[in-house]
Amino acid sequence: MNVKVLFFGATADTVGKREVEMSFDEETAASAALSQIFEKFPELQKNHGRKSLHFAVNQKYADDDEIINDGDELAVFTAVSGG
Amino acid sequence: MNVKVLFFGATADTVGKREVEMSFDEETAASAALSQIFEKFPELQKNHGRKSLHFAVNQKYADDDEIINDGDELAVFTAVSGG
Amino acid sequence: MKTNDGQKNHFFEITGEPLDVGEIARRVVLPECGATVTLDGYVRKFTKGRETDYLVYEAYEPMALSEMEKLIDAALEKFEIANIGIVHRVGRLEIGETSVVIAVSSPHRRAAFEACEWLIKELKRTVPIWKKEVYADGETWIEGDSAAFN
Amino acid sequence: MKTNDGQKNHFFEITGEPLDVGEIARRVVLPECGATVTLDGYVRKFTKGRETDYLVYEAYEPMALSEMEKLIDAALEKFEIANIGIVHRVGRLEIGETSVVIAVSSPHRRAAFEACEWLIKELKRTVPIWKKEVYADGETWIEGDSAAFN
Repeated sequence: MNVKVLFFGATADTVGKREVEMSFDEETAASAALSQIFEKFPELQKNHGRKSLHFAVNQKYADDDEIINDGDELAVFTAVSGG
Repeated sequence: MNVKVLFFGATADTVGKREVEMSFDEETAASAALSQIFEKFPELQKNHGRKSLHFAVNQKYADDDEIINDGDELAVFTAVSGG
Repeated sequence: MKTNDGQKNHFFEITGEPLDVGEIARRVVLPECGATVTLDGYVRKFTKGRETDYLVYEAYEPMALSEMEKLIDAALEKFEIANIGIVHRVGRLEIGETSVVIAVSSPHRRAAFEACEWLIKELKRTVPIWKKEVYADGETWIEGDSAAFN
Repeated sequence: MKTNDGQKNHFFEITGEPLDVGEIARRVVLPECGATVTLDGYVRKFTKGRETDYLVYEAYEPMALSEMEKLIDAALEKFEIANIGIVHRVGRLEIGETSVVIAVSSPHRRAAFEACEWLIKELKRTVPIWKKEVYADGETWIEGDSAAFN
């Protein structure tokens, strides 16, 4: 299945892209998807570390075990700093 | 000695004036001056009562025993309600 | 007008003209600050279920300005804030019109919130300004809380 | 845009245009209210002693708007307030320019102060917007406090 993966701010600079299409197996959990994103962009894990990254599925903060579905939008970013 | 006595808001409405000149003895304390103001305008005491009236001497809140001097400005008003 | 140093520019004013809350809020901005907290107080339509037609504010102006200045000095002592502006309108005010604006800027927002809230509480307690509520069938000078003062 | 009832008109927006704090503050005024508390957050010249040239804000816009709406709903549950407006600017901002305005109106001021302070704290914790500080000799994306989120 295909998922759109978005990066913002520091993660976009690290990856050098703001958006990529990735293919995951059915029933992939968010944490497993993140591991595959780290394989594709090792500098993401290196520069930021897993603990400082947050992810959202379809514009909602997601837990590690949230299941990703075909056509979902996954976003990976550092702790927010607006305001 | 002569003192300018000012009224504001409710006290001005009660007295029907915003400003009067009054003559007090030398070394009159604010509380004694207020008694004389009550004699001159009995409706002031009747409508408001001593406890709900504040007074200021030369634009500063004054205690009962503050001595009033010639040329001072005495103001008599109810608890403030601005803002 | 009172100036604490070359940059800071506290202000306290009484005016018969309509207040522009945005203009007052921006007037306290300083380069070392990051936040301004502003209180905009205005005429409410209903007070204790009774419908207000309009309000009239009256000030003992020289004393009110002097008390505002004291509040600014006290707030600068009490809170880690940079710049303060207080403007109060007098005369007749319609529903929704601004009677008072207090704007406080600071490097960090917490102090600005605290100072702004403290300033409006103290202003309502000490600054000699009074309001008269005018209804369809009468009017009343509102009396503040004497106990709060003593 | 979210409307709670015929009168109330909460709003939450992200824009690339300069913010007008006064316009936003007055947009939340309602006849049953008497006070609006507004936070104006803007670009500070110095952060930890380092001089900022300018800031760049970036938002994950659809999620940021959705998180702002959640904050408004939560604040309305939590505080006795009437109307809320939140506007955040994105793009390049110079020193002193407003990045965020939060305006809260209420019948009585205490709740507006509390809600406004709570809203900015939560916005900084949950709404997906990031800022990059640009200095004479480099730039850094600022990272929020992850611990605050978890």
